Amino acid sequence: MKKKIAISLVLALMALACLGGCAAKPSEPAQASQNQAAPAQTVEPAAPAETKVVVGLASDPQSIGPFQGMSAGRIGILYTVYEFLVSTEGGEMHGVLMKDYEKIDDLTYNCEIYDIIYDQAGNHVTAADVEYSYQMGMQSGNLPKLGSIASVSAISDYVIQFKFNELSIGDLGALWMECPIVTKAAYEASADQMATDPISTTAFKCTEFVSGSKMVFTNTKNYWQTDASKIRNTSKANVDVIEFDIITDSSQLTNALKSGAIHVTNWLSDIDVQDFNGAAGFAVSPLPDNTSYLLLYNCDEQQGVFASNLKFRQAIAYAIDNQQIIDGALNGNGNTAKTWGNTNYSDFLPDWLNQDYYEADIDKAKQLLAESGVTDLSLRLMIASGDTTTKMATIIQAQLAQIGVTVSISNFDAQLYNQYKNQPDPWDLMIDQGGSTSYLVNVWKLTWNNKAYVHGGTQNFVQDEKLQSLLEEALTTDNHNDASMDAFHQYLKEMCYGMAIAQPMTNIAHSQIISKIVVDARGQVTPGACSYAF
Amino acid sequence: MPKKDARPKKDSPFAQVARRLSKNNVAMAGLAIILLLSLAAILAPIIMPYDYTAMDMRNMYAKPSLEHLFGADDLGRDIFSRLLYGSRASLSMGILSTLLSTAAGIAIGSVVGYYGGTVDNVIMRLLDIIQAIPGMLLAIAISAALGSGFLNTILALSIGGVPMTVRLLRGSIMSLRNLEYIEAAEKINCSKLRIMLFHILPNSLAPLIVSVTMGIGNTILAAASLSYIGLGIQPPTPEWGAMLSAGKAVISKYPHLCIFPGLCIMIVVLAFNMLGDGLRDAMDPKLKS
Amino acid sequence: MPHNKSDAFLSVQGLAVEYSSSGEVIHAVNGVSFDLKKGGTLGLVGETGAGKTTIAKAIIGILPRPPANVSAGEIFMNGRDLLKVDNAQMRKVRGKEISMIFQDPMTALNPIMRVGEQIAEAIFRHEQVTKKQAEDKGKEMLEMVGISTERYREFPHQFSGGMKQRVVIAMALACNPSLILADEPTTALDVTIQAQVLDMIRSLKNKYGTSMLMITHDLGVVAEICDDVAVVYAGEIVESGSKEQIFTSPKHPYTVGLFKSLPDINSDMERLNPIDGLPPDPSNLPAGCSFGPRCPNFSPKCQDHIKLKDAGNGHFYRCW
Amino acid sequence: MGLFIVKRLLWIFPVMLGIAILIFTIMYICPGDPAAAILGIGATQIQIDQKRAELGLNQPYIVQLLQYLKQVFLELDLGTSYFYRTPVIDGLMSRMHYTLILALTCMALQILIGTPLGIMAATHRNGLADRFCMIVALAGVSIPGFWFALMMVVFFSVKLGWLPTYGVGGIQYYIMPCIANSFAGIATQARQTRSSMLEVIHSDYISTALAKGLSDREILFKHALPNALIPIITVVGNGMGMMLGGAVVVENVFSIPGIGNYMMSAINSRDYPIVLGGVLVLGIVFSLIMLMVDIIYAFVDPRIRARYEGKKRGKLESA
Repeated sequence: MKKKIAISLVLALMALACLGGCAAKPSEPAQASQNQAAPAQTVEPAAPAETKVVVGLASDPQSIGPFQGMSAGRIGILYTVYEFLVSTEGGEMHGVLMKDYEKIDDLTYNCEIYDIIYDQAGNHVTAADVEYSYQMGMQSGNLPKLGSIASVSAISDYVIQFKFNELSIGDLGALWMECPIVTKAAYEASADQMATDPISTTAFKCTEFVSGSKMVFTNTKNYWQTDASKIRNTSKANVDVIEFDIITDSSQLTNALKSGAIHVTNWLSDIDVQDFNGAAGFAVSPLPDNTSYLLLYNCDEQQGVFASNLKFRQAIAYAIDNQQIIDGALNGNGNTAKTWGNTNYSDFLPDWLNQDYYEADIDKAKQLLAESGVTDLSLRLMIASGDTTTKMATIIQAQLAQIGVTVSISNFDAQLYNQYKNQPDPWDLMIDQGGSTSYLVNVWKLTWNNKAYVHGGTQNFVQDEKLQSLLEEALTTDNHNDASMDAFHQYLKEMCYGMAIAQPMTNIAHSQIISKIVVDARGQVTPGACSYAF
Repeated sequence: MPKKDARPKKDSPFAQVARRLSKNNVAMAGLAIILLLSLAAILAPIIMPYDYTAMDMRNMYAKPSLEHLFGADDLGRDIFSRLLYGSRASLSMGILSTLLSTAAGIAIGSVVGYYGGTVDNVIMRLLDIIQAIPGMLLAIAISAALGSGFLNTILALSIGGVPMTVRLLRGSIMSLRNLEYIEAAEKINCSKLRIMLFHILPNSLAPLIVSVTMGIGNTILAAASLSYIGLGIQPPTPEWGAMLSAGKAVISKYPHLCIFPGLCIMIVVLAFNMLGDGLRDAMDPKLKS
Repeated sequence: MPHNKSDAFLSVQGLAVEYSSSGEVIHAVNGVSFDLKKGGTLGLVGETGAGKTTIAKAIIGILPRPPANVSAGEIFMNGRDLLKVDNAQMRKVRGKEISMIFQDPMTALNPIMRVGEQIAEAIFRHEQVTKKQAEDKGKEMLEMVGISTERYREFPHQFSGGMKQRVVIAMALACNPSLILADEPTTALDVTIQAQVLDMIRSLKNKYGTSMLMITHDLGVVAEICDDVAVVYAGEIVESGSKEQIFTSPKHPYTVGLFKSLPDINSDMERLNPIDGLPPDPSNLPAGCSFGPRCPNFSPKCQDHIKLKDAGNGHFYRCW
Repeated sequence: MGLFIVKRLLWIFPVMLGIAILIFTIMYICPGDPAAAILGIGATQIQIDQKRAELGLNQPYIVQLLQYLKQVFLELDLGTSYFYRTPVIDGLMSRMHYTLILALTCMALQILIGTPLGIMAATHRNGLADRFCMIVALAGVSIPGFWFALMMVVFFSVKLGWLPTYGVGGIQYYIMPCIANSFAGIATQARQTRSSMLEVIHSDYISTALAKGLSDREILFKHALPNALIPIITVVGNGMGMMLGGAVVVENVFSIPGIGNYMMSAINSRDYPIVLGGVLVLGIVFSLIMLMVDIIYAFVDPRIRARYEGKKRGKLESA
């Protein structure tokens, strides 16, 4: 008998623990942030005290050396750690280290840098250092975009000549924003290729690096550019200390923000952002996102079930209800897609907003499916592991079940997913996510440019000369106009080789010490450029 | 007149264990919970109030109510129905993989414990090797080598548990091996297999049972992390561990997504532990005296 | 009652012990009474599970409680009821005034403690001595039971069974107790060793004038060492008397059965005559005579309660 | 004894060789291309192939394996991380201390809390203390670790603001991780101690000790506990091994840059040198702990000591 009581006690205790733990509801964060006792996060009250902002990162950038491959952890810290020749804002290229540039011919450009640039160790930055950085970047093989550079050479103290193998619209900005610039002297002096203690030209010097845990950057107050009008967002320094804390658990990011341990993060889940809406001491800033969720059909001639079966592709497209995906997988934080990419780019045609883009129509889908003559109605939908993608896949699975298509979900970790993307056998359908830092056409280029793939097709193995010529047309700097954009958009929509299923919206919850959030071209918070109200 | 046998209740050892067990209220409660859950798993398609895949976007994250007993999940699916149906995958995975790893552990542990010497040394060092490999890596390798699927998931989950079982068994066999009755059995030319099966194993059962009952819950939890690398049960088929880890993302705002699968796992672990403790007591008259 | 506690060194009166577990009550000892004279040896004889060990443990006060419980009775030693002595006082009695030799020397010694220390521990506990003196006394005890003092620092696994039992005996005698409870001290040993150990017990007992309760199922041991005998069946004494009385004229059918089941080297019997059946389940004792179901002379009146009968000269039995 | 230790130490080499070969093979057959992982999204196949050549990944399996074994066992070099570009050994060592602090503290908590709980439960069998211990023990094994950890954070750090939410630093940073990480261990320890104490308490030599008139205290600490310790040591050793392998869940929740986190991210990014090096280092540590467990066994139990020493036993047994 006693044992029974004991057992019920256990259950009661557990239930209590649940309730107790979960009792922290949205109204709390305000007080909590004031009560916060953890020493690392306190902001000194004294008037001229140094100002500090703590940014939460969801993944570890690992090495912060200049010539590393891009990763989810790295994009968050990039502009605090390094400067580039240029930066893009709203799709427009602006000089950072670059003072001006000159087009010699279609594939040759001369880039002139300022003559007053010094790195944090006091080394003067010259054209030779830019050349060195680009050479190192190309050698490392970690910066794939640099593959389209034929040569880089310093032709005078402050002028560097770039020769390109090919150059399409937006590429110049992208290439000049791809490789961080460091001085040869500083790089060679570093024992670990700047992996933990980089010397760059930004206003922030790394003062503490705890591998896998945090990075602290302190304003040197000695930034080389003194003309404030020429300082781009990516180089601003509105705060004395920027600390990046690595918090890999998403619930912990929310807790950290609530407790005041961090002030802002890009990586909060949509659901948790709602907690901060209207909470005292916090604000939520909606920000446009430049990415889209994309659905690709495997059109490989041998193994792709969608190859030369337009009706099957369209049947799937009509069966999928974008709004349901936005409601379900993005918690309503998103818009329906209107083209292969996001509506926020400058070369997006507003007309498309009023046109149909495979609006859900079950009857039409069923009809097209019947006409397609497909007998094997089971498909494999490949996704990269993640809460959002899993939910999307589950919704699509249910939607396709309505027209009689059975979907099994193949869930792979990011590495495997990236590998299997390029193989025709592991998948029939795939959810991808893509965006660009400049133009919509560059989003198209990522998937549809057959030159990027050894198999000679597009990302999903489509072999279509017309698609390629239309893409090339739109990509050429001279022909990048409404007409060429519309031509590709309409053709892709007509052929339905893939379709965009949603474009997410990012809401950034942050402490009110940040009065205005500024993000870079990749949608990442740029802590130096934010406005503060300490 | 039943003169010859004054103790009519003296029956087979198995029946004795069963009789002692049946007198243990806690163990019987555990057994009842397990049977109830198994029944629920079998009858899930009939008794679940909603289709476990039915999404309802208006009801996303709905709190528990009469309509949705345990609330609805991130896609508006009925959590109660999903838990009911999920008990199939979770229970079978938990039980099967624990049994598999225990069986393998017993086989290896018996050989090791009984032969000792070089065999023991070599096999134990091999186990050191396996134990040094992170479980996740092992699971990825298995999924790569064999592909995903229910059976492979079970296999991936079992391998990590083998060394523990072997060590446990080896210890108790070592202490039994030198006892007189084993020597006696050897003297009368009992085969080694027979000695192992009929003399040593039954006497090493107590610690094994404890580890089995604890293992089942752990396995259900571990299964959740496997679905992340694409090895476990894939959606839309529900599974408790995956439900728990999916709910983790919204734990502070919608705790019911986490609490109910968590409670289910706890109850299973608890039930198996209650039964396991009872079984151990019932099989070990020494503890009873 | 035939017993007179004044002249007995140890007098057990109406002792009853129960074990209870999960609602089940096992009556292990049911109203046992016997006396032991100073310097005398009483043999408690009976089958395994008859409650002999429980009686001994009750006397020395080491029954595991729970599940065991002394539900009735008194145990007088030198006129003092041991059941009324508090735990702290009783601890001074155990090992000092009463000590116990356990059945299985293999398991009676702590496997991870040096044998010498196990002996010295008891001495140190009860005598006003230093550690060193306790050790010397321990060595002396080892020598007394015929083990070289060099082996003082060895561990039980380094000893053979017979030697372990000698250690156990040395331990029991270490503080010159006035009562030894010997629980089947020779059962676990092989025959040649049995004789040695018995000899040693007897000579040591005679040397120190110790009283002894010898628990055994072996009538040979009884014949060799005991003065008086009490036959225990299902937690009851079914017959008691002097060794001669019991051996020459057993009254109770069970006692008779016991003797019949002995191999007789004088007759050319083909096989032994075991008692049919098994002892009763102590949680479910038959009404009346508990030997009834196995008794060759069973009659319906055996199902009533049977009082102890006096056969004269201190010979008692529980039968019609 | 000395010979035994030397023998076991010598065994570590073949074990390490085995681990190296096994892990290398696993990594080799594991899908996922480190070259592609380093280059990230947008790399072309040609670039990936170049990277593979640079890392030596395009060579046949046996060449790669022998190359690696030579590097590790002859040159005693664990190699350089694909990502960090720093020696693997440096990366491991810079993170080892977080894991060590966590593991040792948890071990201490497990032993210092779990053992007395178990003893109390066993000596007060079916009493109040027993119930309490078993409730703690059952809760410990059945509450999911991450959930318990998050609930603590919500309460102690978000609501009360007493403890830091995450990260590494002073003692206050380790309080919640250690509690979260040792909860299950304490529970297991308590259960194991209780069951092994119960077994010991009912053994004959405890009756012998009782009959000698020893006090409960003496019996508990001189006779029962040392014997009960033997199976407990296995639990502690296994637990220690597992904790050194990294308390992945706790390290993840509390953002502690320990070995577990490090290896997990290395597995995810296919940073093979780190995975290989990490497993090897852990393998050595694990082997040493297992050896230590065996030595402690021998220290506690003379029978086992005799077995290690080999010859002596038979002679004395026959004496």
